[in-house]
Parts: sequence; C-alpha cells; structure tokens
Amino acid sequence: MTHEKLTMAQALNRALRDAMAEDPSVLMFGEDVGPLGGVFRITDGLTAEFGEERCFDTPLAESGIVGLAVGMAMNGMRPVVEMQFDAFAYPAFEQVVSHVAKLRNRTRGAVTVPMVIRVPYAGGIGGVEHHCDSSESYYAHTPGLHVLAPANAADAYGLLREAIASPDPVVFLEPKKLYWSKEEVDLAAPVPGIGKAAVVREGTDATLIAYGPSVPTALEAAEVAAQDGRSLQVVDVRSIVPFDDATVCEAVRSTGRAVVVAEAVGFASVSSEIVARVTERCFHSLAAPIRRVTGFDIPFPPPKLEHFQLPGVDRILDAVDDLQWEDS
Amino acid sequence: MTHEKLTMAQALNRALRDAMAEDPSVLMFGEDVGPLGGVFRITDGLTAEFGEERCFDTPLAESGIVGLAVGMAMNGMRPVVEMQFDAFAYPAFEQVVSHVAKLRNRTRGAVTVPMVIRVPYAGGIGGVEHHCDSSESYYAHTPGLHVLAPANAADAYGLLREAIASPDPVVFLEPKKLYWSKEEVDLAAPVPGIGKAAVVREGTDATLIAYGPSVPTALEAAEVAAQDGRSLQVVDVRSIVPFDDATVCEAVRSTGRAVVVAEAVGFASVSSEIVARVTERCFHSLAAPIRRVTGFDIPFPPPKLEHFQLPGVDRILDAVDDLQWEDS
Amino acid sequence: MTRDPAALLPSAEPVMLIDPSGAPTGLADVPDDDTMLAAYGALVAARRLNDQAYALVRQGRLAVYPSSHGQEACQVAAAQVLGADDWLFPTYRDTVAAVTRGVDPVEVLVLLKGDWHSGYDPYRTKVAPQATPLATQLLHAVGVGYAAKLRGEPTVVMALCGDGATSEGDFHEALNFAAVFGVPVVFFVQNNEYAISVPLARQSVAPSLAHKGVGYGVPGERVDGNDVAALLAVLGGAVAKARAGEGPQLVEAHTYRMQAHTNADDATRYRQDDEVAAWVERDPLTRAEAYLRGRGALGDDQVTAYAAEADRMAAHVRDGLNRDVEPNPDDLFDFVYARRTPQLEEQAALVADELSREDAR
Amino acid sequence: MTRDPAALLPSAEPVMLIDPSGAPTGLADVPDDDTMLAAYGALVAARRLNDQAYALVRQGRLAVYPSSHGQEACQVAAAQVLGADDWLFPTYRDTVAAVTRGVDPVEVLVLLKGDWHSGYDPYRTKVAPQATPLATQLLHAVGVGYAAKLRGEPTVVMALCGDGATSEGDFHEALNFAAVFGVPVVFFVQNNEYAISVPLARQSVAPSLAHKGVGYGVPGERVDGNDVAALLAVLGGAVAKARAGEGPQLVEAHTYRMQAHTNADDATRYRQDDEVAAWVERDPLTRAEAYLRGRGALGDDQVTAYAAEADRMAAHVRDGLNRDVEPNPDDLFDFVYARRTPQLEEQAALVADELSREDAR
Ligand SMILES: Cc1ncc(C[n+]2csc(CCOP(=O)(O)OP(=O)(O)O)c2C)c(N)n1
Ligand SMILES: Cc1ncc(C[n+]2csc(CCOP(=O)(O)OP(=O)(O)O)c2C)c(N)n1
Ligand SMILES: [Mg+2]
Ligand SMILES: [Mg+2]
Repeated sequence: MTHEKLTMAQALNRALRDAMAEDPSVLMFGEDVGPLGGVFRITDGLTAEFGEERCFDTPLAESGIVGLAVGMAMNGMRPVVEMQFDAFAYPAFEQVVSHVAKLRNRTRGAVTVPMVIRVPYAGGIGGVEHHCDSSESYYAHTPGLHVLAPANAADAYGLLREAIASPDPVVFLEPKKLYWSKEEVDLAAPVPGIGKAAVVREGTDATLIAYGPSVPTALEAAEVAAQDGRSLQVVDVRSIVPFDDATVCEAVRSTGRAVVVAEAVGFASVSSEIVARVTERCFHSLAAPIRRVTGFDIPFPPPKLEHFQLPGVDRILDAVDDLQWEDS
Repeated sequence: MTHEKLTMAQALNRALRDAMAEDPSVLMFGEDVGPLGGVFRITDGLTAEFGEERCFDTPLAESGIVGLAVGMAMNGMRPVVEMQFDAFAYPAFEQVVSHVAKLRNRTRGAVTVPMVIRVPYAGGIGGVEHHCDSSESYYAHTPGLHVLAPANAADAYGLLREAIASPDPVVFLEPKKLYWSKEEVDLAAPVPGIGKAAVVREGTDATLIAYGPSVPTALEAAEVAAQDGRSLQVVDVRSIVPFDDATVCEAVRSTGRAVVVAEAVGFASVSSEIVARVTERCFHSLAAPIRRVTGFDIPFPPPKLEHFQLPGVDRILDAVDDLQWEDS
Repeated sequence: MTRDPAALLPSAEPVMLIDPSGAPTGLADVPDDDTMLAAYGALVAARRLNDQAYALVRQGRLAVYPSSHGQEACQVAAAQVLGADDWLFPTYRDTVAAVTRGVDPVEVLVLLKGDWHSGYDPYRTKVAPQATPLATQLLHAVGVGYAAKLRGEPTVVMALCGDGATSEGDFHEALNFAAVFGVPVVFFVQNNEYAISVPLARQSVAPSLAHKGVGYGVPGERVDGNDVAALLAVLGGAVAKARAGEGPQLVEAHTYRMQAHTNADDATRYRQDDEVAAWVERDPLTRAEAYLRGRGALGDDQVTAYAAEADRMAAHVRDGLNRDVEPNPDDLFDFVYARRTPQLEEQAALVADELSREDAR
Repeated sequence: MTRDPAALLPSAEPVMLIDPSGAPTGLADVPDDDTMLAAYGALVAARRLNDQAYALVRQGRLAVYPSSHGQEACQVAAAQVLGADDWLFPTYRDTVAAVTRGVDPVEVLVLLKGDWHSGYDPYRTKVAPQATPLATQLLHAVGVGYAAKLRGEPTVVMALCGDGATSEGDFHEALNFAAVFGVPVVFFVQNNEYAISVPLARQSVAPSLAHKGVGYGVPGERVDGNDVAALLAVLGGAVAKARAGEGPQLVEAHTYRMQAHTNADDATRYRQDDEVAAWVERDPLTRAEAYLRGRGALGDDQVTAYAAEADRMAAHVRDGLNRDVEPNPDDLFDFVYARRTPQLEEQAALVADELSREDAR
C-alpha cells in the first residue's frame, strides 16, 4: 500500500529520505536544514535519521554552499543543497553558471557534478521582498542545468527522486505556496521522467500552458471556463529544461489557441520562450497569437499588493477571451 | 568640427572623458581601469586626466565593486563601473538584482542609484571560456535595469552619455568584437535616446532584428541577400530594455516576415522575447513564423569552435529562406 | 602592508563597564549620567517597541517581526553614538536602531506590515533602508562613506550585521574595500549566538568575530552587548577613530537573541530553555536601571515617566498599524524607473482595465 | 570559538632556508639532497616550459599564456609535497604545478591553444581543471577534501590562488567552510605583488595575506616564494598538519611575476623596470642551483642532463601544439548533459546540415 495523503512538503521530505536511505553518497546541506529541518521543514528529521554527516547546516554563505557541493560532487558524492529562498540563491550565481552548469562540458564529460539545488520559490504566501522571486528564467537560460518545477505532491516526490538520481545538475524549484496542499500520492508510481510535460486536463477550445505555482491556477481557470461552456486543455510543463516540445506542441495543435501562464516577470523569460518555440513550430495551426499571462515587468510587490502580480483566474480568462474567437 | 574617425573603444573612452569633464560626480572604477586603462583600454588616460579619486582601481571583487557603486550612487555620485568580462560580472549578480535594480522601487523613489555597469561582452574574439558570454538576458529579465547594447561607435558614444546621465541604473553591454572597428562619428549629433531602436537598412522582403555584435552580421547578410535579389530590412534594437515595440513592429509589419539574430543562447532569452512580443502584436501581418538565429543552447565554445556558435551570414540567410516564400 | 598586527587584535575579553548586577567594573569610566539616562530612556522605548510589535504579529497586523529583545543596548548605542550627518545601515532586526535614530516606528514597520518594501525616506534621518539580503548592505555603507570622504565631508557610517552575516562573501569584500580606501565605517556585528537555528560554533571557529579585522588591517574590538555603557564607550571610540581618519573599525558585541528568530520560528528545535534563562540576568535594561538607580541618577518617578513615554510611542505604533492603507496598483509601476516605460504603461493600463471591469460587476 | 589567536599568527618575516646567494640561512634544516635535486630538476623543466609556451604564443600556436616565470618554485613545491591520493587545484597561472604533478603539458595547454576548455582527465592525476573565475575553485577544493574526510580517506587538497584572488568573496567562504568543517586543505596564495596591473597595496592593507587566516581560526604561514627549500618545508609541514587532522592551513608565498600578466598585457604601464630587475637576483632556479652546487650535490654533467631532459619535454610540447586538431562540431553538443536533449539533437542536426551543404558547394 503506497498510496498516502501527503502535502508537497511531506512528499519532498520523503523523497530526500528515500534517496538518502538508498544511496549513502546522497547528502543534504544548507542553511538551517539540520536540527531545525529547514525553514519550510522540508528536511525535517533527516539529521536525526541519517546523522550530522549526511544532513548538516553550513555557515551562512550561498556561494560557499554551492561551491562546496561542486567539490563534493566531483569527489563521489551526490549533494542536495537548499537555498533558503529564491532571492538568496543569487550570491551563488557565479558558482551555478560558471561551474555547476559547465564542468561536464569543460572536461568533455570527465568531471560530472550530479547535484540538486533546491529552491523554495515564487510568491503567493504574503512574503516580504526577496522572498518571492520567480527565478526560473535565469537558470533556464543557462545551458548545462536541468530545471524542474513540480506542481503537485506526486510530481514533487517523483521529480526530486529523478533529480537526485540524475547524472546532471538540477535546479529544483519548489513552489512555496503549494508546500501545504495535501493530496493522495502513490510513491511507487512510475515517474514520467525529466523532460516530460503532462496534459493534466483535457480540453478542445484552447490550451493553457503552465508550470509550478501556476498549474493549480490554470486548472481553476479551466474549471471556471467549463462552466461558461469553454473547454480548456491544461498542460503542466513540469520540466522547463529539457522542454517537452512534443507534448506541448501536440496539445496546442489540437486546440489551435494557447495561453502561457507563469508568475515570473514576463520579459525575456521562460514564458517568452514557450511562446516563441511553440509559435515557430505550430504557426499554421494557430488561430490567434499565443497570449501570455505573467507577472508584470516589476520587482515582486509587497504582500498587500502581490495579488495584482500573480496570474489569477480572471486574467487568464481575459487572455482566453482575447484569442480571437470571432475570427476563427 | 565634431566629425572624427573613431573606433568604438575610442568612442567609449571619449564618452567617459566628456561625462567626467562635465560632471564632477561621475566616477569610474573597477579592476585595472586606473593606470592600465582597462584590459580593453576603454578607460585609457582617465586617471591621468582626472586623478586617482575620479578613476581608480579597486580590490578584485565584483560584488564589492557594484555594492560600492550602489552606496556612492546613494550619496550623490554617478559611478560607472567596469566588469572586466561578461562572466566575471556574475559574482555581482545579487547586488545587481537585489539592490541596483530594486532600490528606487523599494523606497518609492526616495533612493535612486544612477549608475552604469559597463560589461565588455559576447564572443568573436577567440577568447577562452568565461570571456565570451552573452549575458544580456539575465539583466533584461530583471526589472529596474535599463539594458543597452550599441552596435557602432556613434551609438556607443551617444548611448553611454545617455546612460551616465540617466537617473536609472544601466547595464551597458559593449560588444568586444566591435571595439576596434573604426567609423566616422559625429560626437555632437543628437542621440535618439534610451528606448529607441533604429532601422539601419531599408528593405521590403523581410526584417532582420539584431542588436550589439549581431548588427554588422545582419547588415552583411542583407548585403549578400541584395545581390541575390532579396531586399532585407535591418533593425538595430540598441535598447533592449526599454524595448522599442513601435519601431520594431512597424518594421515587421512592413515586410511581414522576420528573423531575430542574437549571439546569446536562445532558450529563455531576449530573442525569445522579441519573437514572442512581435508575434503577439503583429500576428496577422506575418506570412511565416518569426525565426531565430541565435547561439545554440550550449556553453560558449572554445576558440577553435566558436564560429559554429556565432550567428553567421549563412545561418541568417538559411533562416530567411525558411520564411515560407512559396506559401505567401 | 602597513599595519602592525598587535594593533589590530581585539581584547581577549569583551569590554564590560557595568556588570550584570549594575556595578561599575572599573575598567574605564562609565559615560556621564545624562548620556546614560538618554540611553536608559531609549532602552525602555526599545523594549516596549519589541513587545508591541510582537503583539501586533499575534493580532495579524504585522506579517512577522524579528525581535531584538535582549539586543536593545546594541541598537540604542549604535544610534546614539552617531552625529546628525552620519549614516546608519540597519538590517531587518535593527528596527530599534532605526527608531532610536529618529525614524517613525510606524514607517519602519511598513515593510513587515506589507504595505510597501520600505516606509521611510532614508535621507531624512540618514538611515538606509533595512537590508534583508545578508551582508549586502555593508558594501553600500562603504560606498556612502567613501563618497562623503571624497567630498571631504566628516560623515561616519555605522554598518550593522549579525554573526551569521559575517560568513557571507560581501562581509569580506566590504571590510577589505573600506580598509583599502580608508573609509570611515564602523562595522558593528551583533553576535547574538545564532543565525536562525545555526549556533555560532557552526558559523566560525575564529577566536572571535572581532579577530576577522586582522586580515583586512582593520582594528577589532569586543564588547559586552548587554552593557549599554560599554557599548557607548566602545562604539563611540570607534566612531571617533573613524572620523579622525584612522579608517574602518570592527566591533563585535556579545549578546543574545532572547526570542525566536521571528515569530515564524520555533526556537525549541535548536536550543534549550536553560540557555535562554542564563541570559535573563544579563538583561541590558535591568542592568542600566540598576546602575543608574545605584548612583541615584534614576528614581521611581523617572522610571514611570520613561515608561509612560514608551507607552505613548506604543499607542502611536498601534494606531499606525491598525490603519489600513488601500493598496494602489499604480504604485506597482511608478517607481521601477524614473518614468514608466511604454511596457509598464501597457501593463498598468491592463490592471486598471481589470479593476474597472471588476468594479462594474 | 576554539582557537588561540597566538597560534594562528604567521611569522613576522617569510620563512627563508636558502638565501639568494644559495647559502643556507640556518633557520631550519634544508630538505635532503635527493628532495632538493628532484625540485631542481622540476624547476629546470618549469622554466623551460614557461619559455617554450611564451614562444608558442609569438608563433600563434597559443592564444595567450600567463607565465609563471619567477614563481616556478612555488608551483614545483606545491606539487611535490603532495601524495598520490591528494588533490591539486590550480589556476590559469599554474601550468607548472599541474605539469610537475604529472599532467602532460600538451594536455594542459589545450585551454590556451583553444581546442577545448580543458585537455586532461582530472581524475588521472588528481589535478582539477585550471580555474579562471578567481577564487571559485577554492570552494571546490574544500568540497573535494570534505567528501574524502567524510569517507575517512587521508586526502589532502592543495588549493592555489593569487594575491588578487584573496579579495573575492569566495576566498572568504572557502576558508571559513574549511575551518568550520575541519577540512584538510592547504590554501596556498602565490603573492606575486600584482593582480594584472593592481599592486598589492591596493588589494589589501593587512599586515600580510597570511594574517587573513586569523579571522577563520586557520593558522597562517609566510614563506619566501623564490626559495624552493623553504617552500618544500613550509608547504610540506602544512600538508602534514592538515593530514594529521589539524584542519585547513593558509600559506602565503612572497614572490614576483617576472613577465607581464599574459602576453596580451603591457606591464610597462604600471611598473618600473628596476622593480623587476631587483627580483632577478632572487631567481628561484639560480638559487637552488647555487645551493646544490655549493654542497657538491650538483655538477655540470647533471645540469646538462636536466637541461636535456627539459629540452625533450619542450620538443614534445612543440610537437603537440603544432599538431592541428580538426574541430568537431559534435563536441559542442555531446558534453552539455549526459545525453543530448531533444533541443540539442535538433541544433546539432542544423549544424550538420549546414556543413554538408557547405561541403556540397
Ligand atoms: C543572502 C541571504 N541568505 C539567507 C537569508 C535568510 N536569512 C535571514 S536572517 C538569517 C540568519 C541571519 O543571522 P545573523 O546574521 O546572525 O543575524 P540575526 O538574525 O541573528 O540578527 C538568514 C539565514 C538572507 N536574508 N539573505
Ligand atoms: C571573478 C573574476 N574576475 C576577474 C577576472 C579577470 N582576471 C583574470 S586574472 C586577474 C588577476 C588575478 O590576480 P592574482 O589573483 O594576483 O593572480 P595572478 O594573475 O597574479 O597569478 C583578473 C582580474 C577573473 N578571471 N575572474
Ligand atoms: Mg545572529
Ligand atoms: Mg598576483
């Protein structure tokens, strides 16, 4: 019996525990991930279960954390590190871009850095500045990294296990606002795998393309639209890099209309990429240009204003309404 | 008589000199920018002319350089800092993203950080790893920054003067491979201004959209195409942020076909954004999807292989050929 | 390489001028009674502010509050040793320092109330916006100080950070830049033994954090962080040296965070109650009070008067935070740049349109 | 806070065992003749390699070369004090260290020839890829050492950087992490007085760079960087301490970069010829030779034999670098990930198609 009701936070914790139990080279470290169990409790109990040498607190320095992980990965370990919040990963940017992403390539595959950088990310929790950034575009633009963003507990478990097992470095983006949503999870279910998107709701009129924190919002929008007689398909990208062109394009071709939904600032982002690549591939199947519903091109707002920034059901449905239904 | 034959490097040097002469609050600092004049000699002679307090070397620490500039800008100065090479700006990423870009917004305009971060950038000079990154997408995705990339000496002069005069922080990307190309420059010519693209070649069949190091390549491609009887228009974006939708869209509407040319990795990049936003705005004017000719999604290659990565005339013309001429 | 290492080393023990019982240690003169009374008054207000803010979190008026309960002496002294033209660079935990320097507490708490990222004009009181990304503000402090130095102004900058923040690369770069350029900055580390859950022993194995100055040619000093007299003396001395052209100074205060990291934190996961209890008797407020009472410089009447003053401040804070501000979406777009870009105009119009349609519904 | 500051402070003067004339200083025993002869042989090879690489730049076979002329003793000693299971982390300037440890010089120079980013298998010789982004590799060194320590392996890691690199935040974080986790890393700073054009005085005003250890609880030591005997002794001692569980060690060698930063640099813009001339008489190679000759441990025959050996190596380097490698565009796509992504497959096909059409033309 492997079905259990778990929050995403619990599913992530379970993934770490199972991976650490299976493979002694898997280590977990970062700020406050030891006795405290992480500020979001994702690492709860790991130090108690596996000891201080397998799950430990580091000095407070993100470049140090990632750089240490690089060296450990070079020397036989599979480190998983936690960046405490999205914006606090920026001090590690040079290590990520110039080393994590490049070491395999630099050495023609001689040196590999199998490691996972876990980042609690994005908004929707009323967090103050620097605690709500959607930073996926920085990583997705950097070749050599895999970039994953689960949208539910089952994927969180499966994708984190895959990420830890991967021979390549993975930036693993955990939507903070979904940490506490509970669902039935089958831990033994086979995982579609890195690089696979999923059609999470069938529909015929238009396709919503989303990932991470925006998937539940897209599903909610589809539900509302259904009541208005419009059938919206929802695709969960899951794996931002590598991107699943096949699944996404097939979906868009089937409806001829699409809206990309993402919390991040829109300019030069993953959502720009999705619009560009899907348009390049599906141009003649499109009845209307693909619309984007994203964060505005502004710093993430303070708590009292964040609802304006987050793509909501209304904005999504407005964009769907704009898909030139009369012309078609 | 203000017409002079100048290289882009000389034009930049002149812009710094003129700005420093006019405004005593303009300072220049960074690594090796003092007596050496910078590894590309952009700051040549400034220490001699303005003294050690106006143009000086700092300790070797990029976060330090940008953070120092933030503080100086908070306290009445207009610092211009040099990051020695594109990839060596990454240690400053947190300062750029979390402070340079955000301080005005954070304080409702009370604190401004008028500063310029000069970044010699992109490839084409046979540089080894970490010396050839096209990092514009990281900055363009970050609200609060202006991002400029000149493609000729005249714009280099004019835009750098504008950048220094701007009340907002500017990331100023200097295409290394164009540093030494000489042209006639009229230093007194009015500057179109931040936020303005320019049609640098008229054409009727398709539009090439480029910026920085890719503009001369696009112009060359247009020249070759003209010999084959195809008339290509070339738009120089100049100002990546803010982006000149009006000029770019008008150009694309006039031809109905477009190719975006950029050296940077294509995924989740400025070129994705250009495709996405122009398609959103000009969908029904387009005879074919907008194509991209960009760097591949790989770390910048070693010198002997870099020609594969750089968008060249052939790849641009192939993309133009792919714009479904038969269907139209 | 200009500095003699012996001149850079801090004292073996933190400087203490008044012991926990309130008695002078005799190590050096305690500041005069007026100075001590001013400090005492600020301490009373500070404690009241910490308590009030904590209560406001429970009432849902503040999202969260990083209390400086136990560390008030550090923050009061950091503010009080500065002159009008000096600058203070506080962190998220340094509400008390900002308020002591004159920022309206209601404005300081705007960040944690969630109306905006920062609620005060930094130029009015020369208090920089509270910094959250750790240690980053130390570099800004150096920049502010260097700009002033280049213009020949006598500004000194007081730059605050915690023990945990000393591990960040920016701490290193800030001390080094300040030292190389001879910038008048006092780097003041409030070592409160923890960075959230991580104890000092996992942060550093240096003899002390003040010893970090040696590697930059910056003199270090250690001070009892719960002795406001010692703090005024040591920080005041550091400011004087910086102002006199002796370059940056590093001061480490040994103190303790009596409450959890913030209200969102559960301190029982990483420390024992008896550890906390041991610090109660070192309370900065009772120590200052005992000293002043011992000298006869403070009586019940004055104690009551200070408390009443603090209550008025607390009432002002409650009033301010209980006032709901109507969020204005235009604010989202108006401060990103000096002028809205065409893109921001479009996006602001989109929001306005959405809202007007909502109103119409 | 466990360390006594006195135990961390470096000596006031750099350790020197052989003076510039070749005479023992008597400060401590010079390593035995076999060790010194091995070092001498490596120095001869190192100088020859620097000269050869420099010539190959002029001939256009290398894009650029950051020469370690004048610093060879540092690099030879750094490699020779290590055991087979230890690791070496070199920078762009440490070609000699990598070669002394056994990497084929032709493979080391692949980076600067431009065929690929790194030309050797780091695991074969336990030499990490040469690092360009300054100080970043120090953290990797700590990670390699910590992984070994967790597995109970006796590995020591020798991590190299320059004086300029000590200003980077990563230097700070690496020393601190190593100290807190007690990782057996020897941080070895080759202080050659310049970071490109920037002299040490603008980089740091610390008493010495070795003093930076104090702030981390890491013992510092200073050594004459042109005295291979002192380097073998001090670095050897540091490796022994690290291996014995005493945690990380910091060693600063005082040396000088005799040539420009690279061939692309113009050193006359920032330093005087007479400054360079003063260092000629401190040459590490002539000093070692004079010492060994003085002891009768080295004669003309052996000098000739070492030189001949170095010439063979140089010929091998010339041969290797004169061989043109046909660039293979598949290489661009094959090492980004363990397997090509679908996107990379598409992009590789595009290049292949372009090339086949080019061939067809
Ligand atoms: C760069 C960065 N990383 C992580 C955090 C998250 N964080 C906030 S406070 C804190 C602990 C700071 O400890 P310390 O410097 O000792 O200050 P204290 O909270 O004790 O006053 C952490 C890890 C942050 N704000 N910035
Ligand atoms: C992060 C980073 N910033 C800047 C550079 C450019 N750069 C290369 S070498 C160098 C000087 C390094 O000086 P030092 O550490 O003393 O080493 P040396 O070259 O003297 O051996 C600089 C600034 C770099 N490689 N990495
Ligand atoms: Mg603390
Ligand atoms: Mg150097």
